[in-house]
Amino acid sequence: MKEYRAEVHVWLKPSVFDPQGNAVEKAVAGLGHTGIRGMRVGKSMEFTVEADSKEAASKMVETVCDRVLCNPVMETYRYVLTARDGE
Amino acid sequence: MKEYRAEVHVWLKPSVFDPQGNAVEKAVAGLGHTGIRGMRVGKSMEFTVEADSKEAASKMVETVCDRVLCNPVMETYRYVLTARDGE
Amino acid sequence: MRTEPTPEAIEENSLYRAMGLTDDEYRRVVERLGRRPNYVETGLFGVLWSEHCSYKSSRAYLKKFPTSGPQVLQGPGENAGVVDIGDGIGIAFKMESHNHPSAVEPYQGAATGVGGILRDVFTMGARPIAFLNSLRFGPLEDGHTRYLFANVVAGIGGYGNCVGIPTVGGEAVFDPAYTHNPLVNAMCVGMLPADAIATGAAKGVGNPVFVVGSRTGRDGIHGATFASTDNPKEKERSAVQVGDPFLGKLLMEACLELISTGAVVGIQDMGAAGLTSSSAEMASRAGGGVELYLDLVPCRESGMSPYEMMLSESQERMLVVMEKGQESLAFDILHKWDLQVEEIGKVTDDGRLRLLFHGDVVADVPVSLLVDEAPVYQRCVVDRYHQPGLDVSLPVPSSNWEAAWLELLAHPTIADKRWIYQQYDTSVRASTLVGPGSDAALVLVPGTQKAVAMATDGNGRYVYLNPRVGGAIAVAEAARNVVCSGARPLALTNCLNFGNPEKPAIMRQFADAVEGMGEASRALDVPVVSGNVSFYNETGGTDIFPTPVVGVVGVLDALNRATPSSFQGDGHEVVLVGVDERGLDGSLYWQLQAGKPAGDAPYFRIEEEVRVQKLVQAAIAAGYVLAAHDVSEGGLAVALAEMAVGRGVGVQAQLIAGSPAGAFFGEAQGRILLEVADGQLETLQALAAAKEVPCQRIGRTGGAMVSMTVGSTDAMNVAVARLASVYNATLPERMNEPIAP
Amino acid sequence: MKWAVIVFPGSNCDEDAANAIVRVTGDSAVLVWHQQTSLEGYDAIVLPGGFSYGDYLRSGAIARFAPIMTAVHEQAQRGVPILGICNGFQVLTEAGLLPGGLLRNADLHFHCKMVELEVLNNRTPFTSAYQLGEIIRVPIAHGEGRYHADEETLTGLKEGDAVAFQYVENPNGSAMGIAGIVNERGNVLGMMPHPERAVAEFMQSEDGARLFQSVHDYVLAKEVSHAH
Ligand SMILES: Nc1ncnc2c1ncn2[C@@H]1O[C@H](COP(=O)(O)OP(=O)(O)O)[C@@H](O)[C@H]1O
Ligand SMILES: [Mg+2]
Repeated sequence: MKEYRAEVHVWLKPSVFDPQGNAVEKAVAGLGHTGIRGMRVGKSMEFTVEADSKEAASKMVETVCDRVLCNPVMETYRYVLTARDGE
Repeated sequence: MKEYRAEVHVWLKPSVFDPQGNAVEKAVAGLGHTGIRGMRVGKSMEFTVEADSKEAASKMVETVCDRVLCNPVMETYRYVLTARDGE
Repeated sequence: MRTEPTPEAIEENSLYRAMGLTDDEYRRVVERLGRRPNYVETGLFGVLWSEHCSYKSSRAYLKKFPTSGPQVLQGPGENAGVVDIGDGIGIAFKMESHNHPSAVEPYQGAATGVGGILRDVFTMGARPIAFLNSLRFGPLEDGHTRYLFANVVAGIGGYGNCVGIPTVGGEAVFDPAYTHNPLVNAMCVGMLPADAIATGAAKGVGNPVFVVGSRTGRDGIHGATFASTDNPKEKERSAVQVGDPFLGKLLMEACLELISTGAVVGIQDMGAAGLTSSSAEMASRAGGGVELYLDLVPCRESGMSPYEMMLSESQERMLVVMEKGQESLAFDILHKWDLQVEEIGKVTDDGRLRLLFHGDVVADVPVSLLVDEAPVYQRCVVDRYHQPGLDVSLPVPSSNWEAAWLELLAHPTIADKRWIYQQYDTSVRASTLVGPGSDAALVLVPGTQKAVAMATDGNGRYVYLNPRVGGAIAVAEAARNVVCSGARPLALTNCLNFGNPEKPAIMRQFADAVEGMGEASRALDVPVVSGNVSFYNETGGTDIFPTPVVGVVGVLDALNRATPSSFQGDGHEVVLVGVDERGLDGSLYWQLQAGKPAGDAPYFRIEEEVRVQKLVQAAIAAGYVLAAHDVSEGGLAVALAEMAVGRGVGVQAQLIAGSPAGAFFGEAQGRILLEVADGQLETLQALAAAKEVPCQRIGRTGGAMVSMTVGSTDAMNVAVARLASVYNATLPERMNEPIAP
Repeated sequence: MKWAVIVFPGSNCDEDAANAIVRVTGDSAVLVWHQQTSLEGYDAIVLPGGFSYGDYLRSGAIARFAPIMTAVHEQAQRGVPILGICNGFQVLTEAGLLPGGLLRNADLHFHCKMVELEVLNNRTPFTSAYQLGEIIRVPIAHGEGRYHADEETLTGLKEGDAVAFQYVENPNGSAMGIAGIVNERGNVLGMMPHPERAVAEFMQSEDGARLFQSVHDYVLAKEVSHAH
């Protein structure tokens, strides 16, 4: 068994309005930070995966994303997987 | 002016209890996915920065993180900055 | 921009079908229009003629509801109904379903449901004062059901708590019939000056039309059409939206401020089918037309087409018609609240909805054709409803009464609901006299000695067993709960949650349930002032229990008559008002025994119900009722236990011999338990005799036990503390198990 | 005396707080819009509960930049009593007027219910009408009330007698069961429970009334001593 570190980022689909991002962008602009646009707020998850291979680990991450971490009705995700002790 | 894409990840400091991470880990385990541990849930922000240079953009991102996006009492952040049209 | 199909192509390739029109409906549009509709126009008809917007299957039946009375200030047809509670104060209220979105994205689905009903109420010019919610889920043993339930509750709280309106009541029922189709119905109640009701009519030729609130994006295009289908994949496409309670709160404050200036001619929220339904319906109410310049609509995304703008269901938007010359008021107030506002059109008198974009007319259709001439279907209906419970054979009941009692108390439908309502802010606005946990909630009316009472009820099992009786019971029970709180019921709103209306048996359920509801609301004098229909609650061919949910609003005229539902102390008389009927038809007890609903709907006689409710009102008004609680799910045994656990007061009850099971667990309607002070028994009995209502003393409060004896042999005797721990443990324990998204 | 109740976009207990003040003390309470820049002439300031800016990002995180907050800082410096309730407490920590921060409740649920609090310090302008060690009943209604601070800060709070209220039964996982704290000078109090919802018999508790009364008495006593 090897250990991998997964970092998953879940975002609202581009077509779905993101009230948080909208409010934060307004606040940031209100503070005088011009030049910051298109703010979207999402979720990140970081965890350790135990698997036999990077492929197996990827598969686990994807399954967990599809089933638990992300609701495909309005969200999408991407992830990065790195071997803990170098593969 | 150039455009950069910033991706900021804000996490609770390791010393702070993360109940969301706990709950998600439980849900994942409940579905029979063993081998996933140490789940931490954080926030991500993605936005476009307009600045003269990558250094200037970095500075902007850091200022905004320190002032608004992250509360250093309980959170830490890291970010990735990429040029929109290749620098 | 992508080019849109031509009118010819729409017809040739039957593209209208994907836009929600049947072949017949399309032909009718062509015929009435005298030409083929273009793409945008076809879209307008597709959404406005959808079940969701046009009520095409239900309209013919809904006409049977009584809708008027001296207490009614505004009946159905506006965004919410309004009743008069005296002192120049009107109460606006409405209930709405968000079943389909909640099934695919429970948190946001529920949250946006609350947001939508909130807008319906403040649109009337009413300051929202309370939320209620009525929920149905499958059994909590299932991890996915726990996920849905947990997130629906969180979503309702997430929106309601943020906008600062207390959630003061509701119900939650758990039954396999709802496993694949949870029901999420939200109700909002608001208060306004009786003479200042704002309406949604686009009156006054030349008056400017504004869109205010959020920008328009590509969200939920076709939500209304897809809500009316049973294909789960398609339901999913009714793209779920993310609720923005913060914006919702600002919009509420801004609109109330704007309406209070008196310069608003008409206002309507943009719910299903967004700009299309709001503009067409506002024009229709005024008997006029509206012209919109779509280039001016503030959009969130670039390159949006007229079609997309008209069908977008972006949340937190309103359409407002202002008096000409008063435009600046709209800008000042909306900008103060940091909200988007844009003048996008004007009121006309030519009876047409005309849309312009880049200087071209992109749609031009008669408003009456869109709204008033939407098809009405006399859907196929079976002649007689086959009552499914009459075929069910029952296992021999065990005489271990105490075990059955505890099982009922632990059933999630009956068990204590604090796990739910402690996640709701129940006391913000500092006006909650009685929050969740009692038969009906009571919210104070500032500056008066009055409170508004409200309760929701609707037992789908009863309706399934006997739609007509079950429909009547839903109305009677909600009114009865209001009566138990000490108040006088005034009017009702409802959500009719049913299966697929294209099935003749489902339409029979619907027709009969509506009939029964109408009868009961007439007899009890609680007219219907608003409501909503949700069809297609089916998955894989299985329909939910037909579930009309009724929300009754009443008034408590004297605060010192507010009546709790739990025993107040030792040594008081306990009286059962209403007939001592012991049938077990439709009871939860039988369902648990047989594994499915059994028998007919419970015993119910509307004349008796009316007399019982009148008697209890009179007794409470006379001032000697210490507590009142109706007998409902779980029967007398559960009702007594509930009254006992509230403040930990025991009771000894003795009933005459005859059917112990029925005495304990029968759910015959029209029964209310009263706690009266020592020495008041005769007064109550005299009053009951005069009003021809059976009224028997069944016991006394006191001690640490709840005991019930029927005749001389059958008895149950359990400590109050034990009952309480069973009653309180269920939801927290079940919800402690992992969820499965 | 005159109170200011700050209204941020998304505040929703502003009127409840003003009504409670008027009911308990008979003082006047003015709702002050977040865009204002001065708090001159107010004897006490309340940051009310609610969801300022939707509590998006973090509760209180955006409100702290509102124009009025500069004035709040000034008045804090001058020793004016400042009371942050629920969201107001969150704003005060985000603004650095009180140490620590408030996180999501440990069980992730919003909790609305009556709770018991122990009064740990009754020598503040907000708590003088309570007995030391008294148990009072005040409702909570929050989803993010888990008080957090590092060890050093917590020790400082304890030693500096800065914990004004402690939960008898910790509902949200707060460090040291903290329900409310004061700053070093004692003139800024932040608390998660809602005293404005415990000022009348029908609210099931009137224990919150003495908090407003304490502030009222404190301000009047100060005025008298200044006059002498
Ligand atoms: N979903 C809910 N939201 C808020 N309150 C609820 C909800 N479900 C139940 N309650 C409250 O719990 C109490 C018990 O509910 P219920 O058993 O349905 O009462 P009844 O039998 O009198 O209709 C009521 O006060 C009700 O308002
Ligand atoms: Mg009841």
